[in-house]
Amino acid sequence: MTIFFVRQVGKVVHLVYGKSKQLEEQDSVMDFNFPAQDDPRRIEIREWFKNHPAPSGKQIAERGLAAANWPEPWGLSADPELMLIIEEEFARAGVIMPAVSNPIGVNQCGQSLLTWGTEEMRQELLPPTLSGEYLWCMLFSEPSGGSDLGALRTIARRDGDDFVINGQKIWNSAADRAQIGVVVVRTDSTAPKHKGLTQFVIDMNMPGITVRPIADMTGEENEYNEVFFEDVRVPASRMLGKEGDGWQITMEQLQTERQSMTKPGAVWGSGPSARELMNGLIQTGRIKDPLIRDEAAALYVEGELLRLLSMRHLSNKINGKPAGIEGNVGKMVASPHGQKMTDLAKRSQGVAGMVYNKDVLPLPPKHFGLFDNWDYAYWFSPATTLGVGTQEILKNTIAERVLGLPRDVDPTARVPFNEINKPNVKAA
Amino acid sequence: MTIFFVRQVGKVVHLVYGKSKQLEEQDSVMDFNFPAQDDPRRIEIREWFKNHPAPSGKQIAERGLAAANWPEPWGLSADPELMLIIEEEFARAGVIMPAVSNPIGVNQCGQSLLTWGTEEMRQELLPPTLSGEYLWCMLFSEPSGGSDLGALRTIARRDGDDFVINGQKIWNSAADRAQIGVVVVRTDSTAPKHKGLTQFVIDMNMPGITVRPIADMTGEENEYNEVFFEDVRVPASRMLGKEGDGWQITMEQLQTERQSMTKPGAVWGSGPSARELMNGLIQTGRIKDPLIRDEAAALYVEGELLRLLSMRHLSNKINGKPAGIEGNVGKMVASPHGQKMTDLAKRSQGVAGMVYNKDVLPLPPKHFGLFDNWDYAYWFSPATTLGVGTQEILKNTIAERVLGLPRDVDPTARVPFNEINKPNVKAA
Amino acid sequence: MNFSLSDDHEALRASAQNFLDKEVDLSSLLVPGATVAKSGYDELWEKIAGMGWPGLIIPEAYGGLGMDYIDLVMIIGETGRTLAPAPLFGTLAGSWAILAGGSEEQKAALLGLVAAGETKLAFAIADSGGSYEPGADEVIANASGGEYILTGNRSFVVDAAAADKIIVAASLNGARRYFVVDRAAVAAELLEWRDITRQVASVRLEGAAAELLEGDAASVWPFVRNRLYLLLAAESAAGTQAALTDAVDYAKQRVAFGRPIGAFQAIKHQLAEIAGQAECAGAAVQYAAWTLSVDDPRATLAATMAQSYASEAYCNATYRNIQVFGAIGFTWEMKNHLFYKRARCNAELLGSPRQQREEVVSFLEREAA
Amino acid sequence: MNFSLSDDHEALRASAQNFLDKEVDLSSLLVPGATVAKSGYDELWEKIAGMGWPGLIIPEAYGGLGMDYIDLVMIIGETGRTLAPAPLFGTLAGSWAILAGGSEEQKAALLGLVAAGETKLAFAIADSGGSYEPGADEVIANASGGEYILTGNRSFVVDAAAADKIIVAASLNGARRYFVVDRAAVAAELLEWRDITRQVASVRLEGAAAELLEGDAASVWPFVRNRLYLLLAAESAAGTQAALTDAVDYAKQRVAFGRPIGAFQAIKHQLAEIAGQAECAGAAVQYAAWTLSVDDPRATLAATMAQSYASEAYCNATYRNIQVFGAIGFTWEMKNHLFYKRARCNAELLGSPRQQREEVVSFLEREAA
Repeated sequence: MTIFFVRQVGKVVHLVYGKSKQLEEQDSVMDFNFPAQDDPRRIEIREWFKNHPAPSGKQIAERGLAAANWPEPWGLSADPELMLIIEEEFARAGVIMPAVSNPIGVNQCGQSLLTWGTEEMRQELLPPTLSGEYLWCMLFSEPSGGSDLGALRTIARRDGDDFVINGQKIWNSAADRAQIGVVVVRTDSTAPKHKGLTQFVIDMNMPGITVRPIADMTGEENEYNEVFFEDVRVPASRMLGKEGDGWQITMEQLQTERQSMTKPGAVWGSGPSARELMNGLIQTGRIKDPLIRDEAAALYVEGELLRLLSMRHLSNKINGKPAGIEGNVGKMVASPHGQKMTDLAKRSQGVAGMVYNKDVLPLPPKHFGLFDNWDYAYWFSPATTLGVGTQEILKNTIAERVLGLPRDVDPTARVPFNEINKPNVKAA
Repeated sequence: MTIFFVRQVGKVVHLVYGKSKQLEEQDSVMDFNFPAQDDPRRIEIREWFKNHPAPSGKQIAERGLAAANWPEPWGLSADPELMLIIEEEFARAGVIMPAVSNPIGVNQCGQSLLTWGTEEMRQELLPPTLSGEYLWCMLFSEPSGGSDLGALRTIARRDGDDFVINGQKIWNSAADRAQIGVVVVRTDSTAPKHKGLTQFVIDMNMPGITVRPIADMTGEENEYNEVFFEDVRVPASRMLGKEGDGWQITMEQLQTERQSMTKPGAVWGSGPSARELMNGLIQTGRIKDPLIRDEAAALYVEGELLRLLSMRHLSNKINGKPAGIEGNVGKMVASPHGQKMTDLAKRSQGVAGMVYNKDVLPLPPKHFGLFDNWDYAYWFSPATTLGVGTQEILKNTIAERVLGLPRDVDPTARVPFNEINKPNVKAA
Repeated sequence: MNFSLSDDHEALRASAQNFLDKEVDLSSLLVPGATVAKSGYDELWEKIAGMGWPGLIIPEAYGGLGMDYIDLVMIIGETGRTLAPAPLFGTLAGSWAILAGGSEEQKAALLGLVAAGETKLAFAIADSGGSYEPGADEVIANASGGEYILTGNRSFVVDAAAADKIIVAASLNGARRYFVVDRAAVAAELLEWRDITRQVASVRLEGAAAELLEGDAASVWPFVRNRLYLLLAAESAAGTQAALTDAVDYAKQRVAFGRPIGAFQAIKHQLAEIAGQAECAGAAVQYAAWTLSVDDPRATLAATMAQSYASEAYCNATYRNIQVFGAIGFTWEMKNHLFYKRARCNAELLGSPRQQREEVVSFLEREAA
Repeated sequence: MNFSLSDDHEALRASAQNFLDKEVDLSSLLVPGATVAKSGYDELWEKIAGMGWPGLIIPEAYGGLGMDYIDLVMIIGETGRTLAPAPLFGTLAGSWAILAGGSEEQKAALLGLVAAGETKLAFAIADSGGSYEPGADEVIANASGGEYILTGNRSFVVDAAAADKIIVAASLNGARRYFVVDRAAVAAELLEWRDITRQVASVRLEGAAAELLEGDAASVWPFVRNRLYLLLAAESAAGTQAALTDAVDYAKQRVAFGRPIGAFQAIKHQLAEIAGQAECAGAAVQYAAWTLSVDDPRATLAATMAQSYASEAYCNATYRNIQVFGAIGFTWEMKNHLFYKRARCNAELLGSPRQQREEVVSFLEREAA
């Protein structure tokens, strides 16, 4: 193998080619192969699964596998490559990962407890979270807010050692099943809208909390809820970070969530991908239609590229590189990619697809979660460019934060929140 | 034939059906047929062409056919149906209409002289315009302005009976060939940007005017020019309207120009349409490619609908209906329609189309103007969503003026023009 | 030449609008599990019949109003705009089949009842795969004494459940013919059709007694298909406009970041594009209606173009409508999804827009040859 | 597992960037009527040869640098980003053909000269219709004594004019074989290729003396095609990023209505979409380069995917780039159109993106079977 040196000669850069055994052994070149089957770390994990063929949540958590990238005692301080091994071995053992069954708890809220929580909160809340006993939800959006999350109106008023919460949240995934959650509320109405926000950890069975599932256009109530707060008393000790940290913590959680959606699955990274679409079209012979064929090929290519983006994200972590722009860009590409996929799957069915009919295209026996049929995924798909920030907000974010284009004007951003609706601000 | 009456009974509207011979004879129903071949007005025009097989511009103008919709003595006060007959008879006689060979002169500037000019200007300028002796140009855009036309910087300073013009215009069609033109300049820098503008009619051979053709990406210099003004003295008598009317006159001229572009031709309504595209693909057998076939069909349909929009526009005029939204909407649809057509024509050629090669698809022996081959139309096509207002400006206009959505913020719109670049305005 | 709607057309449209705005109430559908049967499908029909609409396209000679297709699309546009849940589609389809394929006596006998509002129809021609052409899955007709016996299945039959009589395409001695069957003689099973504003069923015939339509069978499907294209396209064009208007209204009211969301170019430009498509779809429908009214040689082309364009425009507009509304537009309790599903189903019921584009090219190839 | 560029790769890319930013000057092309010959095509080549790039992919055994495909795309990305006008394409294509189809002796003899910068190559395989497969318009080879004589035409031969030797696909006894011909033995006619940063010719052989490549002929075109896909895709991915960066920079500076035009959502969102495509195109190229480097069984698929995706992304980005610039971006004196034309020509030179998508599906069908 040949490598190269770069040498400065005056102002001109020349390349000189030559061999370097040392660098050759470092194997620093790109390598799209997965960790080997005989990797000793893999063998160790596989051995554990052999001894625990149907592990309980508690066993998984105690072995450090629920959030292996976390530091001890919660995790194994695993590097991303070990994380990949663990993910593969969970799949091999047919066990669903806690990060998949309780993503909000492990990936978003648990991580926030590590970063922003007190030691007391961690000791109390992390064990049941990692064992799967506590399912979490995030209570952010409000009916009046929508994309303008910072305009939220739910208020928490200090009263002795408690805060008293009043208001309403909406579009809350898993709120009907969660035992616990994080809520972002306004604790200071005299501060600008993004400044006066604070996050609390709340028990969902606290008095004054009412959860109402929302039926969406699929006819199901699988995804969204409304959550009403009427004089809900939460102890000040359940505050995450300190007063006013709410916006930053919320943005971190959403960014983590969006990054996790850079995957080729049809619905927010979950569900079947273009590989399954292509196989289904091949198996049914529908791939022979020249128009379907070209569309399916384009989607297959795009899906493979999304897969590469997600792997590159992981790889950058492994190699200690800063996170690239893939998190935002990936979701921007992935959501319409999923919509186009489900639409093609449905169109390949013709008029028969207009009847409730799960038998669109065959899928392999694999865990696709809720979206284990193209029919449901299709009728759900308009939500994928709305959830976790609309496609428009996402494009704005990419244009402003990644490309450095000027920010949109928000006349309400810098005035005290309780003055926003006064006429002079509205006119701005 | 059955017609109906509408009768109010209390607050409920009922329909009662019955016959009415009277209304039947009115023939008020929709009718997509063209004026008949034996229409007496058509026969009269056809007769004239028989006696004038190769009419001079002067003969055409004197017969009133150069701008037949204008009032006497310039035109025939023709209604739009007669206009349609005249257009068809010009085509039948193989004579190019003055409105086609000199569109800026007849459609935009001539019309402005009728509306805004003095009687003296009309007597002097209209005869040579209608006879084709005077080719016109419009001098609006500037290097610094672009889409923000109102920000133009060319200044006209009053000096006795003259105005003295200094500045630069750009993207001026036909300026290199025109004898005469209209120019919009700033006569009052203390007024807000749209208020201090005035139009003048200028002779293009006036001292101080320099015209430089611009080579565009086709490699040709057919379309655009730069025009430089250095102390150009224009008599105050050449002012169109009065001082400060410039913005309104310019907008009228541009609106007229955009309306004329709601046509199925590939480039701003000119050139071959999807009918020719389809016929070319059929003749060459390329229509058998299933992907080309589907695309060509979609374009054919869209082209026919553009044809209908332009005919409906004419029909509304015939029937005394107010102009609909077709003018703006039509150009918004027509420009990308043309780009898609030229792109498909080019792609149907494969790699051979990457060589200068006019022989893309066969065209019938018909007058397609400059764009009488798909190759040139393709390489020109990126301009069609830029000229006469970018696609983005056009969509803004439709959203704001047609749909009534809120207007974009322009912090420079209401301040005196000469204060725009002061720091406080920039920060707004 | 007159491409403009006359005042008469506008008045007809306005009166249909007034009637339907008053009578149509979609709220009972905005509860999960709702079906069109519970939304007053039959009650609305009674009122529609009272307006004489069942006889709109039936010639005066048979007791109908004999209106032309431009009149028709004025009314269908309004039923499409309001998603009026009523079995009008089936009756129109069946009437056209009888008009094209019935003898004089059959037309007089059957269409008179329809025009009087006494008989509702449906038209059963698609097989279980959604094909409208003869195929393996054909209903078989056998002569038996003076009448005919039909056996087989039809699917995607709009308004079969509500109909009194169903016109069924079947194979008699290997050739496709059309038969009239009493609704009571067939088993209709409602499909879980995603567009719950419309009732669609599969139909099972097991030795059902049938009357043969005695006229020209070859003309029936082209005649009916062109008119159904027009009907769906008219619904879709009006629905496109309705979805646009709805989104524009919402974008003017909903505030984010200190401004109505309609002030943001991302929203404005998307809605401007829909406005362009709505305008084109409307023109396509009116032109197709005119060509059918005057029996223009390009009527088939015009109707096919209208259906391919309008159904795609409707899909785009209803998708964009939901995106402008945001998550609230994705809920069952809002009516946005009813339009989304109507749009999607309109684009499949008679074959996809691509299929219609294929028909367009085939027409033009024949014309060029 | 390592999907990230190493510091070595970054350093290689950076040094190519430094070199080309200094050496490439497109200004002579921004005059109507300009041709690449007047822009220092040959002069730049001399400097490139001095850098050792002609031997980049030639194994060390034949005197080259034996770098892998990830190294290659670092450099090709930079030649694509700068539209470096130099006959590198032809030499790489010819080298690959010899690597795949030459005997050991031929490789040693021919590739040594190339690696030393003493011989430029071109690869002639397309017929006048742009087909790369054997067809009616084939060059015919006849044995004549100890050598071969070629007669016929080839078209779309990149760098034929600049080459010293041309590798020509021809039919010998009905089978496709590959031959080495001296440039002096053929008549090359420059095509009026729209992308004036590249020199493309048609080639006429009238009894030209030729040397037969003695190795495995069947592997030549698949081997070369995959690598040319990678080469064009690498140019296109880098060009996409360049067109994006250029448009972003302009949008930050150009002011309209009191704001930089990049503050308007219509511009922002379009550029965000291009950013997504640029990211995907880059990933596609790196993956394809890796698969070719390790001779992965999916290398053909990866290279084909990269070419289909990257060339369309490049077309989109350069179109959008011109739209962001406005009319000035449409003029010949700006370099925007050079990128637009490079993008368009890259999407046709080896067949359209659709053709590559067809190859993708065929590959997957074979894999599934």
